[in-house]
Amino acid sequence: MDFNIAHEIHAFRSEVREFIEAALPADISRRGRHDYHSRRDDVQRWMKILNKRGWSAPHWPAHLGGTDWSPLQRYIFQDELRRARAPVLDRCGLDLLGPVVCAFGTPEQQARHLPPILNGDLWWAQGFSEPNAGSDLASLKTRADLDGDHFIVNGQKTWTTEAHFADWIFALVRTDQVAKPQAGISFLLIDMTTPGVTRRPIWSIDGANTLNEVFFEDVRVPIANLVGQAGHGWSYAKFLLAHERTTSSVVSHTKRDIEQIRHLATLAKTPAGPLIGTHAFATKLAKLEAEVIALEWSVLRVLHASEGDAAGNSVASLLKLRGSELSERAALLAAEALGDHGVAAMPLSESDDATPKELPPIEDDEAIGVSAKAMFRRAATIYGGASEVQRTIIAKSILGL
Amino acid sequence: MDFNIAHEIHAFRSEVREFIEAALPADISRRGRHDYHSRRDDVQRWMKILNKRGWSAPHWPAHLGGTDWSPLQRYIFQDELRRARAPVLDRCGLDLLGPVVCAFGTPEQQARHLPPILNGDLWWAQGFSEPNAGSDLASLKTRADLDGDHFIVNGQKTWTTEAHFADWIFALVRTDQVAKPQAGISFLLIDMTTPGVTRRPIWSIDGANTLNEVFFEDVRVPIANLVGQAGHGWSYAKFLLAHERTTSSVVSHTKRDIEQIRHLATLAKTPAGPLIGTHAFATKLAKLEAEVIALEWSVLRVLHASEGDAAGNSVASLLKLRGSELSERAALLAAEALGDHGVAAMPLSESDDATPKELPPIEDDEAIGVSAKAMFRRAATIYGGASEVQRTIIAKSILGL
Amino acid sequence: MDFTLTAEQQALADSVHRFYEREYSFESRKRRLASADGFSRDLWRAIADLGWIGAALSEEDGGFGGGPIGNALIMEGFGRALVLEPFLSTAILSLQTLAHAPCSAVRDRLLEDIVAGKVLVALAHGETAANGDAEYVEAVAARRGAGWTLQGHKSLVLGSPSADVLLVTAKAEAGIGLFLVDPAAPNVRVQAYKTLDGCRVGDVWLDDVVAEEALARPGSGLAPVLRGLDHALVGVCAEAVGAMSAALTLTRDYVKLRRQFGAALSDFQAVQHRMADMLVELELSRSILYQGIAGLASPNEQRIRAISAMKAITSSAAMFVGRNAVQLHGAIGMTEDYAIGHYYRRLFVIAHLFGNESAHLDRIVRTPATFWPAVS
Amino acid sequence: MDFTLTAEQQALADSVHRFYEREYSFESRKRRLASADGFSRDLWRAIADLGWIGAALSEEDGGFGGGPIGNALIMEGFGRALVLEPFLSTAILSLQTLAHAPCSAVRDRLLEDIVAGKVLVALAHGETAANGDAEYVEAVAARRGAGWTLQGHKSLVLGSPSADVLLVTAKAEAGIGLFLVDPAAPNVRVQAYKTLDGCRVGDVWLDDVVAEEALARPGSGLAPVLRGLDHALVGVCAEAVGAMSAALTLTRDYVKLRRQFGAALSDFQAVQHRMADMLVELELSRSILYQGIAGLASPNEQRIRAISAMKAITSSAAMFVGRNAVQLHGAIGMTEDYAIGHYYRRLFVIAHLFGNESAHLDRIVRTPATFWPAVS
Repeated sequence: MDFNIAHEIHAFRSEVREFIEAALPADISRRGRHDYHSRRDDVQRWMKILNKRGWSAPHWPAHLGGTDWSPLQRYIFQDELRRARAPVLDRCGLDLLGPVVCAFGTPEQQARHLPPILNGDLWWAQGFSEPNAGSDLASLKTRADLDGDHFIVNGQKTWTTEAHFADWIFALVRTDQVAKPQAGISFLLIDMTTPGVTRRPIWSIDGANTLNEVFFEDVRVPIANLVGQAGHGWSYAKFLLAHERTTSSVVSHTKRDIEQIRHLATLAKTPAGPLIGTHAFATKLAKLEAEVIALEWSVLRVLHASEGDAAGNSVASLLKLRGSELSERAALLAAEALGDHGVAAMPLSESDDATPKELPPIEDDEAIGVSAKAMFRRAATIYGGASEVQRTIIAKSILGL
Repeated sequence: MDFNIAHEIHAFRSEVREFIEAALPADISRRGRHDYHSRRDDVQRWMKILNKRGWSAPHWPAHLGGTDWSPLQRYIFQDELRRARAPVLDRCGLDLLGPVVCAFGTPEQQARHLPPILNGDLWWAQGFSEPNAGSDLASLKTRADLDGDHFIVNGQKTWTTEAHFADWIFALVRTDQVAKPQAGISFLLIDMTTPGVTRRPIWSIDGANTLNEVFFEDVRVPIANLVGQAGHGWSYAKFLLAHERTTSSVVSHTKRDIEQIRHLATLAKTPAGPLIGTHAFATKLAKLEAEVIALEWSVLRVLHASEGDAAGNSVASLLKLRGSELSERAALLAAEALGDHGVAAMPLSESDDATPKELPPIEDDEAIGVSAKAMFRRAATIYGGASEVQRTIIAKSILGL
Repeated sequence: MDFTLTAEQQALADSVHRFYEREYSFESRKRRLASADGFSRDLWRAIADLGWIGAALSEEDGGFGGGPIGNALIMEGFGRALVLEPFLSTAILSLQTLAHAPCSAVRDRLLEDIVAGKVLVALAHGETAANGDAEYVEAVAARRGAGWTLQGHKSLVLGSPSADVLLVTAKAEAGIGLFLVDPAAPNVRVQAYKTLDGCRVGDVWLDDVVAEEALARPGSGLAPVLRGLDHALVGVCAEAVGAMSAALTLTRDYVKLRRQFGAALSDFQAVQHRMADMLVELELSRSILYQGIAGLASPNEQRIRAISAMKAITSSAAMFVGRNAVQLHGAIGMTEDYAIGHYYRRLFVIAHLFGNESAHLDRIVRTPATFWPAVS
Repeated sequence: MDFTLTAEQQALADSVHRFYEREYSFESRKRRLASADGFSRDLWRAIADLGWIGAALSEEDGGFGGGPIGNALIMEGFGRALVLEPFLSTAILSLQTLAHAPCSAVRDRLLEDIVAGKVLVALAHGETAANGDAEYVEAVAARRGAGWTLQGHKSLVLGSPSADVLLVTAKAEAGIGLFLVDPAAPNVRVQAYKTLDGCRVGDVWLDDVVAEEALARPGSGLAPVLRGLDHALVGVCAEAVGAMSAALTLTRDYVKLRRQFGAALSDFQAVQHRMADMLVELELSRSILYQGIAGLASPNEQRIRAISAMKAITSSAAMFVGRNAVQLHGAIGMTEDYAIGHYYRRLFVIAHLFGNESAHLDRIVRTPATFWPAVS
């Protein structure tokens, strides 16, 4: 045991920080202070800049466009991106699909699909959940029937993040109606412009559209778009979900929230001076900070643990559970820092030309998006395995109950 | 709906308050400020005083030594007793056994057993729980076999409150080994001095002995000591447990705790003045107070509801759940108000001659007993139906889940 | 003391129930929310015709003498159905402020017009820097001739985008006064926006605005506003009780229906226990609401503590029940198309309105009083 | 950074494990607790012989250079078994205070004797009015000839009933000094009592007590004590991690065994989820313990925040895990005869020792620093 930080790690963080400071365009950086869903064109511009530096997918294998950074270095990179309020990258392509194609895709699939992801040219959506198959994916119904060299896909996906942006979707589909539930599932790449694909936006309580329903009606998908072996989709999905053991802690996001809260509470006036100086608020922030520090050191423990390390794995399972709770708490505290205007809806349109309308008088970029974020984060303990499911996993797999 | 307090209620409270102020002996009152298990002789002296006034069991029928007070008046009476730091009366005799004997006892049983309870002459213990029948009473094993005009009792009871004091015990025993579990149980009164009865004290983590194990080995109990019908013990036990719908909120105790906390925190010094003036402590106390007020108004709702009133009953079920939580919170906050000395053990012997030994320098009567109380109250959410059981009851019986 | 409804109260509650059952389908509410006002002026007139606006007011002020319990019954029902009409801002906050203001011809006429549903009034009192301190006012009033000029910025003014009249607090040397301002007058700017639940509110700027009349002269303007706020706090807490109650019912129905891993959600003990805790929070909120109503009649410090205890408990309960109602619904609870998300957003707004939990705990701390409450 | 034990660290941890497995049965601990000292002097000598007292100390101070990680490993093991010997008071708090005090012949001799297990030392620093403020001292030091006279009252002095030497802080004009006091000297009164977990502590009164030597002269006495406290805070937090871990294991074993309503307690989802939350609290405490150890090497403000964040989190976790461990045991958890109640009482004491959660959050609030912690 040794908790000193190696010199190279310091140097690496400096290198990353200096690059981002120099490379992040000022207008994107300003909009990043809004701290809400990033605009697609901002994300794309930024991904091209990162890609030029070779840093748009550090966690991919180096020969496929990634890096050979250690888990700690990758964490620091993400941490610095959050700190600089850079746009949040296309997670579906980079973090979810990418590693699967790297590991199980054919060389042709890798050559065709990976470069546009790295460069932000093409965007992906994840088509897993269905109306009656949420946490319980094995019961999914969307079917893909072979017809010559094509699959014919029919069915419906829901809670499809970013599908309104997406050019492509990777979907779990049932290719074998007879096999046991999990064995009949395959992993298929589908061009969203194929005839028969339609989408319906789902508006959520933060006033935004990030989720969608996607319908498939006799959609013809070339057999070449099957990833890996037919019937093995389930194992690729598990691989994908297990790939990043610390991302679900969203700890860098929450650290960025804390800086935002401190900023807003320093600006906020009260009869007794700035809000940050009032005991009630300062104490809430101090407690949140302490909890985030504990979370971050839990992340560090996992980053330094080898895959097979029992202690490391047992910590990994709590990162989502506690990280999502803190993530919502932070957003609620940020809204509280806005005082009266913390209950104001501040809709930011996702389209490029629209600007916020009917805003309350907000004097600081950081304040815009805060109240919507507080609503959006209500979902943090729901998606990606609800807290109730996480607790059961911890009880059964770690405590052996 | 009308939330004004009737003039007669004000007058009643004044009458009670004035009586207690005049009648409560000064030395008992002083020891009452220790706020911990009362000494048996204090309780007995006080019960005789109350009995002379006719007030030792207000909830019994008037013709058997009780009063015809309304539930609200009975609540106010208890509230004033707590406020005055009067000794806590013999609950087993007055609150648990008494109502059962009043309702189901023979005239002979009533004549023999009720007066000594009213006068504090004889003390009772409750013999329900057994090592393998705690919350799940139907599985109790202690047996009573008929032998002429006596039962022969064999078995073991545990968690027997006050059994080390008790002259008598009322016990659930199995008189029919063949009947269905609940149907074979009878309600029996047993003189603790009968040969074959032995007790073993259970010391608890507050350093005190209030719980005991009681063993029965061929104990001969006259058949005249059977309450009501053989095999109906289960229904008497349910009657007994349901008798007071608001007592389990212990709200008057917690109100008294809040006064104690304020007193202690006013005495406690900090670098910034009295502890009560520090924002962190004052806020915790304010929050506790607000929660206790909400609890007390829930008690008032139940007191004013008729037995069959659905709304009233649904509130009754939460009184124990939330009341026990607040009870422990209050005790923990009182210990916090003592600063360094809040972690000090301050054992008060239950025997009449012992005085506290090896105490930290405590300058105020109110402080003695506080830390032991904090430990004792850890049990508040366990006894009388653990919180987990209460939540299930609420979910099933009120929410219909 | 009596916790059961009188025949009159029951009739009012029933009438409110019939009103929202008739008028407040999910779809019609959605349409109303999307309209320019964010509510229906037709329904407002209907509410006036039903006699609810003046329900709480004394008969000498043109009301029906139902007192705060009447308002609480209405607001609880409105909370259940997420009613949008400006009852809180006009019929409680503004009306009660006026009712406690010194008598004058203007005041009496305004009261009458409000009760008749003819005018919508908004109280422009809160400011961004107040941080939940109801007595804090920075806006300034200066004498000009027979009238006054006002200068300041009022935030989160409920009902202001649709108001015909603004009641504005501002400070002169003698203290805080209460002034009548026409929102269309020169130098008044109302910047409308929506709260998270979709309701329209506004910030109000006064830049050298001429106010002919002082409803209450400097030094006597704060007291009626504080009484108006007391009543409004009771009103939102009653609304919260209604909204929590509806949210709990929706959630119960959902978890009994929805199946996961081969069982109904309601079969899971974690779901059962969470819902039990939600019920406890709801019932404690109802209890402390009654306590708050009783407290309205108490002398100053006792009243402040009673009202703030009520709001602190209710704010915390509203967040707990709202957040968990969405949690137990899962992803569907996050959508616009499902009612539960609307309840959460309203509960979130209520939790923060007129001071959040912290602000009211602070107010209790600042307002010492002897403790041994309830029936003493 | 490396979170796995080195071979040496593993050897130390194993040795601690063997020690308490051998010496700390429930019954032998009970006997030791009931003895006059409340611990065993024989075992203390054994601990000294094992080289643990000086484990953390630099080699120039006669130690083994294991640093705070060494102490944390020992304290975690001691927490698991509720070890009673005065490691925290003598080997961490007093020893680290001395190690950070100015060099002197007295200091060096004392260090040597402590490490050898020859003397028991108690730091008499805290006072009742400090309310968790480690820098607050009211006790007074006045010059008398070549020495000093001391006046004051020190509360909850760990190890004082058995101490051979007291280190006392007191304030003169130049600031706080650190003085050597013989507990048997005239005008020193040690009033011994027990903490809730049965350990012996004392309050110390100094009434015109003559101190020949100042270990640190007025103005330079606080710094070494604060460093001593930093190390002691890491020590109790490590102890808490050990005690929570043992409490969780005991509870897991109990709920798997104990049956109610026809099923093992561990089959109930409410029990499973509660235990999951307990595990989370434990693991977060372990994480922030490591952070606290790293923070010992940081400059002033960063160190204070790191240490206080650690104690705030750990105090809260200790109460949560301790309270729920008893809850899940039910009535049996409340008894002297069952181990879990002893763990709860120790965790309760730890949660309050050297400042509770509130005190350390206050300290964070008073100590501003830039945030973006960990590997920056």
